[in-house]
Amino acid sequence: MTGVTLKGAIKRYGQTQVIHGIDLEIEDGEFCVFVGPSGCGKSTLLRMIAGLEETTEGEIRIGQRDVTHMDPAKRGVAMVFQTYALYPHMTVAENMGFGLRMNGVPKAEIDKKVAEASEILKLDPYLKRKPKALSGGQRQRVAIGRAIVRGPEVFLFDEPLSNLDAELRVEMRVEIARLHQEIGATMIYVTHDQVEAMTMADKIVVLRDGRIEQVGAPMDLYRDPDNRFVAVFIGSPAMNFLECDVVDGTVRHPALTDTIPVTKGVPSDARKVTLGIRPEHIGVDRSGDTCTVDLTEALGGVSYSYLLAPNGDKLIVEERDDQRSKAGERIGISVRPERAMLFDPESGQRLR
Amino acid sequence: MTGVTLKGAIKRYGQTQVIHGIDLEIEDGEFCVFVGPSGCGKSTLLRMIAGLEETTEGEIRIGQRDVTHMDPAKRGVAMVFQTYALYPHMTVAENMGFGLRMNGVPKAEIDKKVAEASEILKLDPYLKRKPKALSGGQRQRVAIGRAIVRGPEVFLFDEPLSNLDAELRVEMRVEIARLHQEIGATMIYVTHDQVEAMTMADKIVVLRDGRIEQVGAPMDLYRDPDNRFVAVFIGSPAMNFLECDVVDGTVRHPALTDTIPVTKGVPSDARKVTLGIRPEHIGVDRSGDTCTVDLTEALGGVSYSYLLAPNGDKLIVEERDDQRSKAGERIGISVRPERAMLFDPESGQRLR
Amino acid sequence: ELTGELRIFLDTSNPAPRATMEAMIGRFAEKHPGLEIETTVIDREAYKTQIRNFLTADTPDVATWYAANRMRPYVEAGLFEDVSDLWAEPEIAENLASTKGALTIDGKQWGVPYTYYQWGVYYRKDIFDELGLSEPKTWDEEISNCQKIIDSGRACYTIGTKFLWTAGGWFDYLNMRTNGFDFHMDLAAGKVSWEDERVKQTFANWKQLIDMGAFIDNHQTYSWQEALPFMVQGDAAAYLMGNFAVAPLREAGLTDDQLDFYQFVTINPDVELAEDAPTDTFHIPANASNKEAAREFLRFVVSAEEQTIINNGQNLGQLPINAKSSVDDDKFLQEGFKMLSTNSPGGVAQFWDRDAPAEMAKVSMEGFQEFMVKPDNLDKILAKLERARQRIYDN
Amino acid sequence: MTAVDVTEHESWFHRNQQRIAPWLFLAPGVLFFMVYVIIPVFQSFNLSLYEWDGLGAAEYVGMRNYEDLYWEWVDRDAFYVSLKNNLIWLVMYLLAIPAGLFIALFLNQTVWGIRLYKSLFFFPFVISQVVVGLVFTWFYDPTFGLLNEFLSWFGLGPVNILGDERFVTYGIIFAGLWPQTAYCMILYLTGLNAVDPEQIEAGRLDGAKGGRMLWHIILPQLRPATFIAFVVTIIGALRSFDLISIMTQGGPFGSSRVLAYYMFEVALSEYGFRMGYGAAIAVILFLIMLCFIAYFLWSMYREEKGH
Amino acid sequence: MFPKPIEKQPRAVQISYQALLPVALLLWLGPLLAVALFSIKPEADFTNANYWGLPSSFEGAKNYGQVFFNSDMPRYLLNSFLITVPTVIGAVALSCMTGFALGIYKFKSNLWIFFMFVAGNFVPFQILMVPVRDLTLDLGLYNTKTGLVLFHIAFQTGFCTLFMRNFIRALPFELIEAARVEGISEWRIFWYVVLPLMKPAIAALSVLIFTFIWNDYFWAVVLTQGAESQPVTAGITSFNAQFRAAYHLMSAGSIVAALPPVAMFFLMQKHFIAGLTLGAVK
Ligand SMILES: Nc1ncnc2c1ncn2[C@@H]1O[C@H](COP(=O)(O)OP(=O)(O)OP(=O)(O)O)[C@@H](O)[C@H]1O
Ligand SMILES: Nc1ncnc2c1ncn2[C@@H]1O[C@H](COP(=O)(O)OP(=O)(O)OP(=O)(O)O)[C@@H](O)[C@H]1O
Ligand SMILES: [Mg+2]
Ligand SMILES: [Mg+2]
Repeated sequence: MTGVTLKGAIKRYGQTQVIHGIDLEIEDGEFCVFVGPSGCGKSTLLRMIAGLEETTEGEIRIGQRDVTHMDPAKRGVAMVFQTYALYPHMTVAENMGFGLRMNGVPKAEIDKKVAEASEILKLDPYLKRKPKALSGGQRQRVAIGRAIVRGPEVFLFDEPLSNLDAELRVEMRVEIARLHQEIGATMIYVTHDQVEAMTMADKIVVLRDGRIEQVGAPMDLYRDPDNRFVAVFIGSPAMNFLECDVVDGTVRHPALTDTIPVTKGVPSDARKVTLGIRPEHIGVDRSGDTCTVDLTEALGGVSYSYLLAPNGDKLIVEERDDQRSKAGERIGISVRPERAMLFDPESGQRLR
Repeated sequence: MTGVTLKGAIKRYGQTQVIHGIDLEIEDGEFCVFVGPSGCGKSTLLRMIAGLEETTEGEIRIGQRDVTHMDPAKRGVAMVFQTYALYPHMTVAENMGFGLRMNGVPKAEIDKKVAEASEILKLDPYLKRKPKALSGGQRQRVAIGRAIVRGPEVFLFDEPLSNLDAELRVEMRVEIARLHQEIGATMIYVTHDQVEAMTMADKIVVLRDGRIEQVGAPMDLYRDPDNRFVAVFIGSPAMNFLECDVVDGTVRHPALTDTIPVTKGVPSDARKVTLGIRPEHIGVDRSGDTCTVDLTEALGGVSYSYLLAPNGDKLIVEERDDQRSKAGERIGISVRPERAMLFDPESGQRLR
Repeated sequence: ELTGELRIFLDTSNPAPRATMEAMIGRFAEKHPGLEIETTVIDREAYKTQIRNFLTADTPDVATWYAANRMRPYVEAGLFEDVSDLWAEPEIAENLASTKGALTIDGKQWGVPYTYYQWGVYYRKDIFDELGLSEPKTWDEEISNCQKIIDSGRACYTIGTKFLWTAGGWFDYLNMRTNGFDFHMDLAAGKVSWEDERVKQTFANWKQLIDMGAFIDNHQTYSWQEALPFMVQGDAAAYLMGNFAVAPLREAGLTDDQLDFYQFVTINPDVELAEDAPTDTFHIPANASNKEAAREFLRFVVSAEEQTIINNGQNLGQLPINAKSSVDDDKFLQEGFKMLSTNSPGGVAQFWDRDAPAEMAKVSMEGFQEFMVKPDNLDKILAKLERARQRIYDN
Repeated sequence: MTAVDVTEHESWFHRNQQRIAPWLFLAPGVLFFMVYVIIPVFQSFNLSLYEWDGLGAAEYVGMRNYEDLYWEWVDRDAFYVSLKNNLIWLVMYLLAIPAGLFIALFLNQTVWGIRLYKSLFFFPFVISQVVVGLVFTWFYDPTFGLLNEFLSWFGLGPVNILGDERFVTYGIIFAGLWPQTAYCMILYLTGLNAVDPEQIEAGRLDGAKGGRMLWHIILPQLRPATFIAFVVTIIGALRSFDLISIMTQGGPFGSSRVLAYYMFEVALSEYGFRMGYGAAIAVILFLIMLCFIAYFLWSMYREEKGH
Repeated sequence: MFPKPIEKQPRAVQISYQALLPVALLLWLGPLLAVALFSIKPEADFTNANYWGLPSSFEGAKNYGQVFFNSDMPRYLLNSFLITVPTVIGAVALSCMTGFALGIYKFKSNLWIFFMFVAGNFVPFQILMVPVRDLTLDLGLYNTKTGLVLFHIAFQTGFCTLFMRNFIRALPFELIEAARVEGISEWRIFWYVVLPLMKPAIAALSVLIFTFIWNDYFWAVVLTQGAESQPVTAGITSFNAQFRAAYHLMSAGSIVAALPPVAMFFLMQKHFIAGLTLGAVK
């Protein structure tokens, strides 16, 4: 088992640069998730690690080996594709054993490995079936099985669950997490579903436009994002942002009755600052009347109110109690200073 | 503007009956959502109202008019399809104006109406484009625009958002809700996404196998479901069910340290009863040790713990505080009697 | 003793000639058991296009073809073997003298003939009798005969011009009778303008027949065989054709009482009668591999006995080219033989498409066909032919 | 194991297999295609500058063959007739498209046995044009043809379609339309299968019916089928040879020739063997076709780039 | 479905539609049925001008017997098979490879090579006539089935490549990537992964090419002569020359010549139509 190291990895397609020098260290046995908006380069980065895309510059190491220009097959990685990429004309067992067979592994050994993998994934009843005769979740399991059989040092997953429906997605998510615990290999997982990222990852890598925005454990990113982009990306509904004035060392906003003290990071000459606050951290003050409730959405246990601040800023507030806001109502809101985060209005960098 | 009334509406395809006599009253200006599992007849019912499917028996009224056997184009309804069904060879403006053009409306008037609708939907910049050159959300807006332009009395939506990705879905959901407020027409909306149903509906119609299970306002269904089917269907994660014994007028379960008094509806001779409790209504008792935490998923503001009760029942608990359960930990749980619902273990009917 | 393989290509695809040739080859094979003979019979029309190919590739040892201009391109391209040596043999030199000219180009002989046949008018004697007609001798008689036939609801002549050459036969006769053999040959050689008054006179005569409805309708859609039934069924009274038409007519059920023959009538009494008598020939391709056997085969074909056999009434029903062989006592052959040897002072033509260069033959016969369908287009047609003449003979 | 020794162990071929493999896979096919198709096209261009009877040596004549063709054009001669007929073919043959659409619409139902009907309707397409030609020759036969039999029921006829220079081309085209219509029918039937039913329903809600539905909603969706039908029909029309050869041999008096047949006649038929001249005609035909090839490739190129 | 599904129409419309179908079919296939009728008539019917009446006696066996035992027809048929089958195998094999190369690999000239095949496929083949004939002559393959087969393979490769390449393009590319990650060589990817997936395309293409080649007439005339190598389409014309005006035999001969592709079509209908609409170009 080995970790993965990227040093200044760059990818260019012709003139256009897609990955702009990624430095990243993934520990042995870690579950690392790449997230980011569509087109940010998640898949490209993963495929560079797999060797399916040539790395233009920089270095990729798996364990001690420099694999930058190595053949995909030699890297000791296995990849699970979004579309599963099962060979439709082979049975489940054949699919899983194909790579070994082509590499001249004796039949008995193949059978043994396939049996092991299918036991882990509970695929025994389906070994003789063709992929067509399987459900989406089962297919996904076969794809994972195919990866396991080869006993790779690193597993690569490219949005493996995005073709499943919501229920199955939850189920398979749990299963992959369990698999990771069981075999303990390094896994790199691409998704744009932040629930998956939050729930599965040991380490989340947030990408934007081919650059790393932040790397860290899920709850660290949630609690302590480095910049506005990460703050928006992690957590749902997304964090609210209020454009505030800095007056006398305090942060003020017309929607807030109380003020929030500036943090260390705020430059002394700052006049404006962006305050970030998650919907679940806003307190509702029914007696106040700074904001108008524009719309409410009740989801049962929780409901979201869309508020309009006096200066036109929009806010979403999560409410859980039985007493909830109604559209048209006017309410006040409160923010606890330790929950508030301050960002540079221009660069979006966290000020702390 | 007018409501829609169904009286004993039945649909048969050859021998198989698909809709078994639906009686339903939808008020003028109401936003009514049909939900239910796949194949329950939501689309069929909607299409019967649209006139796209012949109604085998029964009566359909729109306002005062009996439209049961009327031509779809004459009913004063407009429909938005799941796949948008935009005419790919027409520009956005042509798409929106096509219905009017077919009905011989003068060009100037068509242009005016298209301009109005595109203003509401912020489609102005795209009027000259073909649908291919639009994003999913824009297409969806065009489909809605096409419906608006015809100025129908009733809007019909068949899973209009299911082809959009999660973010857009939220955005469009809000937009449709606003549209409803703005033009105030009667809207019937099919979905199997319960968030949509909860947030948008004035009235939810829960269907199962071509029959109505329950009709009511969203929070009414959430708080007071008629049966287990509706209880499962509304609310996410789904309600937990515990098979309990009735002992001495109280309901007991090994996972619960305290007992819950039986409600009126429970027959006096009942020995078993199913207790329903939503994940958000379970209290965690860190000092207790009736349940094992199997797995936890932290989503930021909220986290879900998957618990194993002593008798093997599985439970999901929602936790919000900073102190959360960890996998492997043992905890106790508590249920407030007013949050618990009792169901007949056999029929699934609510006992109240 | 001859050995090896002898490949023979034949264009005698109609059933009767095919059988005749195969029988003849059988007899040849008997005499030369060491020889492995392979015979390929190709559809007569297809053969005309394919000869190019097989003369250059996959070449047989013996192939049928036609005399005179028709063989010129192959002679000039060096694809036919010079067989002057055969013609030097006394046996052939003496007995085949009459056809030597048709096979001579540049003073050498390039093949041997195996049959020739007269052309003329084959007619339904029973219909003539029924209408009280007798064989015409002059143009006027011809016209009046024809008128009577037409009045009886029949066409005078059947003809199928789909493959064009049948119309060429009519032109041959009309032109030779109107302007004489030499003029005809000059025209074929491109020495006379098609817009010459004399040519126009030929067409004027032709038009006379056409206008009165002498020919069957829709002849442009039929091959010559497809035109036969009109005569057999009595819808047409006569057929201007080569003697090979007799066999199928007989086969179709016409007896010798019903069928008779006369020489094409005189039109311009000032010109001498001339006839069409196309000669069919055997050649040895220059690329042949077994020329020794091929020569032997040619000798065999022209031998007096074989000529007697293959040309008799049961077989080809045509005229032998060997002076020593006897003409079958079939009445048509006798009559034809007599006609050609005594009553053709003007000369003997091969046939329009053998006397004229191929390209000209094609264009002109197309013109004849058009003329037969649309006689009013004559001027246009002649202008076109004249242009073609200038182009073709120019090169 | 280090990167260096890995690469050393691999053969050059192995390391570059992704770069070499396509060329190895392509080699036989490209070779064949070059030798038999691409090079001959250029040879034909070259040959059209020569006069050659296929036997002796070729004589360079420059543009003479084209000049001759030009004069034939001016004189309303064979070349003119062929070109004119080709245009008639092009235009008339396109009738197969609406006809095929019509039949496809007619058959686009689900009733018992419809599959069999569909395949029987498709039948003419599988039959050789040679047989089609024979069949129609008899159909048109002036004495006993079914056509005249049929016309006589209405007191019409007889007409000799193939013997009349006014009708002959149309007669042959009609025969050609028979299989071609079947072909277009199949294309449209599969096209109709792919028509989005929701769009039809949207159309119904919008009040489009019958012809207007067909025109505004169905036909635009059948565009791919129409495009393909168009391409194959044009190409079929320009390549038309078999039928003419079988039915009329270009007659009567050359009035049913098209370029494809004319060039065959000039180059390889009984009275022909003007190879250079034939090649010149082929070049003209090729240039006409080139418009369509270019159009096809262009639309294909756009599609490829669109992906 | 358009037009309105017939099940939703009134009963009367449904019945008249059902009745109209066979009538339309009869009209549509009229000429062909006439030939079938001719082929079982005795010769006498034609001399008696009984062209369209019922056959005065059933002579199908005799006529077809004549075709099979008393003419070159069986030889022509055999030739057709010997030409068609190797062509199908050759063209499909070549185009599987070219299609694979063009469909899977990205290299600069990819699209241009592809376009070369496509353009070549649309060339009016008359322009190839003289050079190809000369080439065949030079190779010593004139009037051999081999000569015809080689040309057909080459020419059909254009169409087949278009077809195969588009088919392979539609395959999920991940399959190839998955295989590459597993360390499978390109040749084995072709053989073990792509080829099995191309079975439907191969079937469709085979059927299609079979009928194309079987029905070829032009090249048969240009490149062969005589019964030893000509296929049935060319054979039928000389057959007809031999039995000129014997309509019963000509009809029987035509039917025999038409039968194999028709049988092919019926047996392999699904593939055939898939082929047409997938490749969609002749
Ligand atoms: N072959 C290519 N040529 C040029 N640009 C490419 C190519 N492949 C990808 N790109 C570009 O690289 C960028 C990153 O693409 P990538 O597929 O890695 O995004 P992603 O993060 O996986 O997105 P998604 O979530 O949609 O899968 C995109 O802007 C894309 O347009
Ligand atoms: N044309 C038809 N013939 C026979 N049965 C049909 C037909 N159309 C629909 N059904 C049946 O009617 C039932 C209801 O179908 P419907 O499409 O209304 O379900 P739905 O609730 O919209 O499901 P989904 O959420 O999957 O869209 C299904 O069981 C379906 O199989
Ligand atoms: Mg991606
Ligand atoms: Mg539905």
